[in-house]
Amino acid sequence: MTVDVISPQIYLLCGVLLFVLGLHALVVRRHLLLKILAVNIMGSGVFMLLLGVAARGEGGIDPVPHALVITGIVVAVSATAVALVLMLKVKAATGLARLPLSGPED
Amino acid sequence: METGGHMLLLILLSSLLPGVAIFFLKEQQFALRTALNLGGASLKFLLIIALLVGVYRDGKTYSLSVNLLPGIDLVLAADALSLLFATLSAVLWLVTTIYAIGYLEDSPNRSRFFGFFSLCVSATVGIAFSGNLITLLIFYEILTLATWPLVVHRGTAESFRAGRVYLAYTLLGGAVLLGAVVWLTLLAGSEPFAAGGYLRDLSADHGPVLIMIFAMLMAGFGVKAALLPLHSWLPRAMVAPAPVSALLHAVAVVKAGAFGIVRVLNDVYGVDLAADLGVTLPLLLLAVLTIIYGSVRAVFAEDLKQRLAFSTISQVSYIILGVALAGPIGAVGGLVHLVHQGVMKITLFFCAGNFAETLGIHRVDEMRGVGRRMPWTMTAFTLAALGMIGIPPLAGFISKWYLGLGALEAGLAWVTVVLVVSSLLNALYFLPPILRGWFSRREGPWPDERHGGGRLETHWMLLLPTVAVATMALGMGLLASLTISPLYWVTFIVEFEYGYDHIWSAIFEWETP
Amino acid sequence: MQNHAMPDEITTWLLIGFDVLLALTLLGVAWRLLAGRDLFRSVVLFIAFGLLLSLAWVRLAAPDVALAEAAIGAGVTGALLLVALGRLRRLENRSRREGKNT
Amino acid sequence: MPWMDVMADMALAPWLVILPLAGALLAGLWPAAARWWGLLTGLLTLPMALLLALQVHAHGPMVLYLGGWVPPLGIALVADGLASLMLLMTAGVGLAISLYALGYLTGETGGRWFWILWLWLWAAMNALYLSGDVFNLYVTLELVVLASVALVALAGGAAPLVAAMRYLLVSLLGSMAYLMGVALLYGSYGVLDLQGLGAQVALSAAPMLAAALMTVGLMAKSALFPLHVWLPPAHGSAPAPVSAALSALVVKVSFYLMLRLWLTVFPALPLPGLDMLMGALAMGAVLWGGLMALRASRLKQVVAYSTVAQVGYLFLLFPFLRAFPDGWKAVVFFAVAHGVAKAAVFLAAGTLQRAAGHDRLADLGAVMRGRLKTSFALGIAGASLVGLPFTGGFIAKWLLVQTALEAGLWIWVLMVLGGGLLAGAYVFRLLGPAFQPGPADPGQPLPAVMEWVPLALALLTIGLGFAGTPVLSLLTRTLTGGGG
Amino acid sequence: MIRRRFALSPALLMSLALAGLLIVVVLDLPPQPGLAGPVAQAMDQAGVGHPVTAVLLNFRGYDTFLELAVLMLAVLSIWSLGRRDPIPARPVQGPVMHGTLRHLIPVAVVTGGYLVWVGSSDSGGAFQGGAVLGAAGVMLMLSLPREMPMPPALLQRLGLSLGVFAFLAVGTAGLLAGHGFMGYPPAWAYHLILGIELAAAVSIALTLVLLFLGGRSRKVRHDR
Repeated sequence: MTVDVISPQIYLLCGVLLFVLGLHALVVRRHLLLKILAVNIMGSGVFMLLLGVAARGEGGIDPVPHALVITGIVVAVSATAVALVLMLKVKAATGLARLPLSGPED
Repeated sequence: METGGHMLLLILLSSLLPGVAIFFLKEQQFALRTALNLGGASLKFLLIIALLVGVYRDGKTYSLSVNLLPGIDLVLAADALSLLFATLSAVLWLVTTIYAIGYLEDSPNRSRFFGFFSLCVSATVGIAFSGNLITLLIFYEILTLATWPLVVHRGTAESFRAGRVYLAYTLLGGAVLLGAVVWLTLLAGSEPFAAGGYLRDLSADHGPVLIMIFAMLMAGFGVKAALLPLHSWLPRAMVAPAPVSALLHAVAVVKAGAFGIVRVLNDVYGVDLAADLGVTLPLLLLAVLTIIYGSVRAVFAEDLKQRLAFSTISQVSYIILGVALAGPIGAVGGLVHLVHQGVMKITLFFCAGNFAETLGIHRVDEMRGVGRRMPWTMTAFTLAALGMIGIPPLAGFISKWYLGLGALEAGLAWVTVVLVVSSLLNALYFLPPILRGWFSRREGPWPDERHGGGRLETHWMLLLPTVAVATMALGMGLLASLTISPLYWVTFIVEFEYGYDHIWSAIFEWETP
Repeated sequence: MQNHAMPDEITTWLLIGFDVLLALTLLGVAWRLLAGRDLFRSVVLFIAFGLLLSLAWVRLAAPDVALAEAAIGAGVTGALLLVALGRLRRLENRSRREGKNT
Repeated sequence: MPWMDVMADMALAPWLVILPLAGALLAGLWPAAARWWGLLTGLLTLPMALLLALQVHAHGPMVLYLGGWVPPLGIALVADGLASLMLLMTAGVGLAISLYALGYLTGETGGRWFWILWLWLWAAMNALYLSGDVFNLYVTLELVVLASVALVALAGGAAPLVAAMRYLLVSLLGSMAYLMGVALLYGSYGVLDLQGLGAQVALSAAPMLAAALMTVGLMAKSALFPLHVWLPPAHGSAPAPVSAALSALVVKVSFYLMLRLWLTVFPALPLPGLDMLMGALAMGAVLWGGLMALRASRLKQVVAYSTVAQVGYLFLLFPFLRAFPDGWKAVVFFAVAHGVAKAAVFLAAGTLQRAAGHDRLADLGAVMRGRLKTSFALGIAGASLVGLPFTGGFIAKWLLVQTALEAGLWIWVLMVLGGGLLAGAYVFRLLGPAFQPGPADPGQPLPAVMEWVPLALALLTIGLGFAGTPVLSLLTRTLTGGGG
Repeated sequence: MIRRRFALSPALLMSLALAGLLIVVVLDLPPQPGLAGPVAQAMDQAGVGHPVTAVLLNFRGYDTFLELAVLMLAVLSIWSLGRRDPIPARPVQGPVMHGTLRHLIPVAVVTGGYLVWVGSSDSGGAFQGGAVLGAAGVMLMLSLPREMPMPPALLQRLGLSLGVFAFLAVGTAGLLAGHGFMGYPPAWAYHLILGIELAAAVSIALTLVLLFLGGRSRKVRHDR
């Protein structure tokens, strides 16, 4: 029974750390591609948390978080695809794959 | 409560709808615009007369309320004080409209001008008929919105500067007022105006708060009434065309402020409560300071319109002085000055406009010999100025007489000294233009003579209103004892407000010791 | 967790050890890919991260999620990233060439 | 039990999702006819929203279990006072935007994509307003973000693209924080529906952290100072209908969600400090947005910065909520009043810009004089932004001041009044050019709808000035959580 | 190098603080039953045998519906941003890789189809199946020396909308037939779900490929 108790905890911790790691990178790193990767890592952290919670459930494996995570993965890939295309457009328009530090006064 | 509400609405719409229609007229549609203007103004005048007849002969009550928020209504109601102010507005609007049509002949953007002019009058009448503090606040703010375009009408850099100052003052005043009204509504609910006020029950628990709110209300209304530290927008606003100055000073803006103060003192707090709270004396002192300050500045102002503007600052505070004396006789003096000052000041502004428009005269020292060239206008000017000084039996004398009596009644004899000093100062700044106009001889041409020839000294649409208001000013003084005079009317209001049955006897006790 | 037929001590500790190792690897890979300087390496590491993640999902008894992760999270996202990176490079080269020309 | 009878009169709520979504799908399939699908959607959705609001007002909140599965297993659509008010505002402003776009977007200028994305945005917003499930809200939120990011980027050019990218990243950050909150809530309580969570949430670490994460995440999405940087450049060259949709509607979405969470899920949580933090940011927004609006030299920039300022008021929600439970209603009324007025201002600005061929404030005088209807729309809606009487803005300002005073929060009274002064300064600055001397010139010929729609919206702000009582009474039909 | 990038800064301190908070909270999460119980109870009315599929397509079908909408909207957003560039120099290179990929594709297609079908009773389902199919499509794109010609725009749009449309149609039909929005008659639930799954899988696969391509097709004949 110990596996059932300890393993989810490990993944819960790991998920939290992934989330914070991604968050930090999202704030600190300036290249847009890395920012997009960071968002994905954050998302993975949350998914891990959800699945950890599902595995830890008292009444057996909880299928609802599984469904949520599948939905979440699809949403994440959609957002990533849009972000990547937008990044390329920004690069083409400004020559930079970074955000300018201050907002341009158009 | 809904009896005859449509009448009040109709009075508002009689200037609002023509105003909106005028906006969309082409610049060249002179006849239609004039018809709308005069039609609206005349209709409003007639409606007000009908209202007066209804109230005084048939004893009807008129009120209209529209729900705004739970527990808060927009209330229009006609009581004696609102009728006084509304009548003043309607009459002066009619003459000012005629004057403005003549004054602005051939100048650009007239449709816009008359549109906002009408909105402005609608707001003023709305202020007059406001049945509670919130309604008053609403129309007061609308007035700000409607007068700004008139102040910046000429579109020069100077008028935009004046407009900015005007906005800064009035919006700030409006914000303070909003805070005060919301606060008061939270404490006391949205009560209708009531003679003697409706805050008596609160005073035990909320004394300091009521004082604070009173101060905020005075600050809010004081901006438009040009009370002392808040006055400096007014002389700048003189860049506006003369009819605007006339309307701003005589009726709309300045009077709206004074009217608000009267309302708060009489019908929200009640004079007794205000006196108990100890707020009337500071207000009185402020009014006295403003009277002296305005007069002194007027003495040193060389520009005729500037001189009139400072005179306004001074004279409007007479009204506030009157109600701040917290006695019935003083109140008669103050309220009657609301009318008297309005008519006299509009006469003076019309005259100043005539001088400027006909001969290009802007400064006092340019007035030499103008009496010979424009005798009618100069006569009107003289009548109104002498009235302002307070020469018996002109209208201003009546105001000052009652103010003086009121001061004695209130045991503040020193106020009479102030009144005398102020009258001397008035003489000091009004006599020179009169003397120069009549008795100096002109050498050389006029600064900018535009209206040469013709049988009349200037355009008839300028002259007729001037003579009309001057006659009125004269009549109000000479015929003060008639039952249709403002004095009689004001006495009636004050009797009601102060719960006196025999104000005349109270007055006669003072008159015949 | 799944009910194992033989919940004996060794299996338990092996499994826990595996979980700890997997979690540390995931964190390490995430760190490297976010902190790195070479974008291509980051992208490749991200694909690896996705595959490792689907292993973790299997360990968390979520085979459906593991499938989706492998196909979408690692597969499609990885392909998207690679193509985007290629296009980015091409844009860089183009602007570099234009920079030389002017 | 799962196949529960659904009240016959409940059938309205799903149509508010189905209609715009069907419109969006059809517009996507037949882009050539996209504008007509858009118009049809608008014309059908507004009466639906109106009926729903009337129904909610008459019968109270309505809950629909999708597929008959009762939460916590299934997802519920919740149509209560707050939701139906937001739906109604969206429908009203949305119809106006659609009508305006018919005239504004002609020819090949990317009009088709506007219609497709705009209908998607509309569907997404409606779905969000009706959703009663924290995870479902996440999905709808992503829909809103994707549609609005694409709309921002639609104008092309460096500034809008950078703005869109910035907006997308900020939004994704917000979404992830929100999702983390969802995970924490599910981990604590094992349910996802708002009511179920609200019944269980009690004062403890996990829900407090979840509340903080979700609030901050949503704050990032709603362009609250200092995360507003993307907003002004996004409006600079965006088509007028897009600007109107973003400023009037999209900004309100995350505000709504935040409010919904605090009303139903977290009422048991006091978050000391959060109200002060939000209040301070709100103050910053009002001051900064107001000052920037005073400095900006172009019409649409002024209006965009005005949005930055006015978003600040929305975040008075937190101090107000902390002070007493009913404090949020004033803020919601403000949100609605601002939505209508801001849409009117942006659409009017678009008309003037089209007519003049530019939107440099200093040179707009002739066109403003030449297009009186539009100038009036600008003036009236501007008055509503300032909070001058007979407009919704005045009632909103009154309610805000009243609420702040009632709570004894003087500083917010000062903020609202001072912010009104700043708004007065920049609104009258907008109107100034009309009063400069010079000729009147209507400029380029424009379809009549581009003049009438802003005017109609401006008149609607006057209508809102008299709608205080019905709106507040509709808001009393709002489901709030409790317990814990 | 790494250390410099994540140097000590206010951001780092805040991240560490957040991490600390989250760890404390997460380790302290109370045990709760979750929704396993309610799902198990409702399985006999779900129309499918696999719990995850039941949650995805029935209990929380609305989520899935909106998720399909997200996918479709992502493609539309990308299309609205402009036309796509050609896919750059093959990231996957070498004959061996190509050969491998080509052999993998039929396997992936079969796997994907199987997954869709099996989803009703076991692990698998529309998303997983669609994803595998989509991944196969992406691999195909990567392995071909030139870009694969895409079907005409209208067909693309139709395929793209298929999933959302099927869901919307079934959901609305339920509403009109008195089962409520998103409600299935229990007797038809299995078939309706399978139909939706098929439509969704096709849409998902196509969407993933289109996301990968990024941007509208370069032929000027369609659109505008």
